[in-house]
Amino acid sequence: MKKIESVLIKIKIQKNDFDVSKETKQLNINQPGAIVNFIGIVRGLDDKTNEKIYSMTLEHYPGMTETEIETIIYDASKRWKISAVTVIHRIGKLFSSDQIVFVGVASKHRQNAFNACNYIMDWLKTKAPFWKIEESSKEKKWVKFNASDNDAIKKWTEIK
Amino acid sequence: MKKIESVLIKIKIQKNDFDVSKETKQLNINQPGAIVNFIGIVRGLDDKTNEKIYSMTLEHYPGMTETEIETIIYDASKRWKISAVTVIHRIGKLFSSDQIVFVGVASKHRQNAFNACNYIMDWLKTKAPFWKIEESSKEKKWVKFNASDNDAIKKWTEIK
Amino acid sequence: MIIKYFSWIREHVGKSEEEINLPESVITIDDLINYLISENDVYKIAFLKRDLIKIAVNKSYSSTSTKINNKDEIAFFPPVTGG
Amino acid sequence: MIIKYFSWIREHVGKSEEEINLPESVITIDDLINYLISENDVYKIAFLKRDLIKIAVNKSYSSTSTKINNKDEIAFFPPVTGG
Repeated sequence: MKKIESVLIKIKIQKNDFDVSKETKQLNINQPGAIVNFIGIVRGLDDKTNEKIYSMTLEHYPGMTETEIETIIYDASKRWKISAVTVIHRIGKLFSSDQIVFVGVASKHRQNAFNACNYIMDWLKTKAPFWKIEESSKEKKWVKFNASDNDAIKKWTEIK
Repeated sequence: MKKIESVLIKIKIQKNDFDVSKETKQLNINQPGAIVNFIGIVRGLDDKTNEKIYSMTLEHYPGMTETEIETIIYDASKRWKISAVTVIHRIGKLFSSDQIVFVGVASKHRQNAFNACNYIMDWLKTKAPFWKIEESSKEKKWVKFNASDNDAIKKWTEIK
Repeated sequence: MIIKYFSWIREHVGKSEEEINLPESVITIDDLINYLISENDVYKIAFLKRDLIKIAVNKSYSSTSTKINNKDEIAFFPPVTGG
Repeated sequence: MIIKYFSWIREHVGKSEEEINLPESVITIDDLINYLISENDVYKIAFLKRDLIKIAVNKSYSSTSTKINNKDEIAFFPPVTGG
């Protein structure tokens, strides 16, 4: 793990699955008190059309992805006192029910962990350069950006 | 798992540790999209006196604990669309860095999972009948109720 | 009636549970506390910070004015500190 | 100058990366897009929804008015859809 100011940071972009227990244990250093994990799961149905999705494939912009996520974590650490953050994002081909993203935040106090985890996830959704293509029985199509993700980040300019 | 309305619910009060991966996998049913876990960790230092804590022992009110937690989960499910909730709380003797409590919430949308998990944890802290005694090298003492936990629940009467 | 005590209240009373026969004069939780205190000094110490103590009747949060009967399970405990 | 393309922009352009020599007339990202479109029709299609396309210069988000030089790495991509 890398250290930015007083926060231990781990960022991984990988094809392999991750183990939530192992990641939680790694965040459990320096008496955190609270750990909040977000785990994103691949859905088997398109949210709008309700069409069955067979699989999805993710690509990203190596180098930029890591830098963007690091910036997001850094910004979160300026807003809330946190001790460690792990972000793991999978790429390549994934299937319904697969784990796709992990954001784990450790902090002395639970509200800081909740807020920072939520913040990092919201910004990752709008800034980290990943793109998904969904494969159904009929077609392959690039997932459209979800406008609600732009709404989600608005709350961070209102609440402090 | 038990079902209340459309929400799958698991509540366990136990001496044994829990496995965060296993619990996360169990919440990953019916296409959730998002899972948020809170894990409480035993701290080795008293928050106010900074005194080293050797261990802590937890007791609870069997029967009432489960009912209170179920009510909290039910209230959360009325506020946010969630698909599954697991609450595990350990009792007995625990040591610094041990996992003490797990609250996991699955939902189609991440903000619902974040809010419900945060809400359940806040109310568990003020309503679920658990009591901690802390053992340092000098003395045993019952942990005092933390006034900040009463402040924490206020946010749920402001935000909807 | 079964009365349960938890945490430091249990330690003051010296037992985690007891069964008593409710006198007719006891209508509410408040009456019950007064009755216990009149019976034995250990309750006087246990209920010293009376405003602080939480009450459950049949495993549900209740107040000092809650009416009780001989079949109820009453519990007295300090503010909770789990999680 | 290295130019990278991602997602459906990559598919329209037909390659994920190319190296070009920046003509002197190209000062900004906007100029670069106009230059590419003038060179080949595949770019016309790729940059059809021009307002939608995100730009990175040396792996940092930038805008169409950002000034560029021949040593920069430019990337064009649609709004992100990870997580």
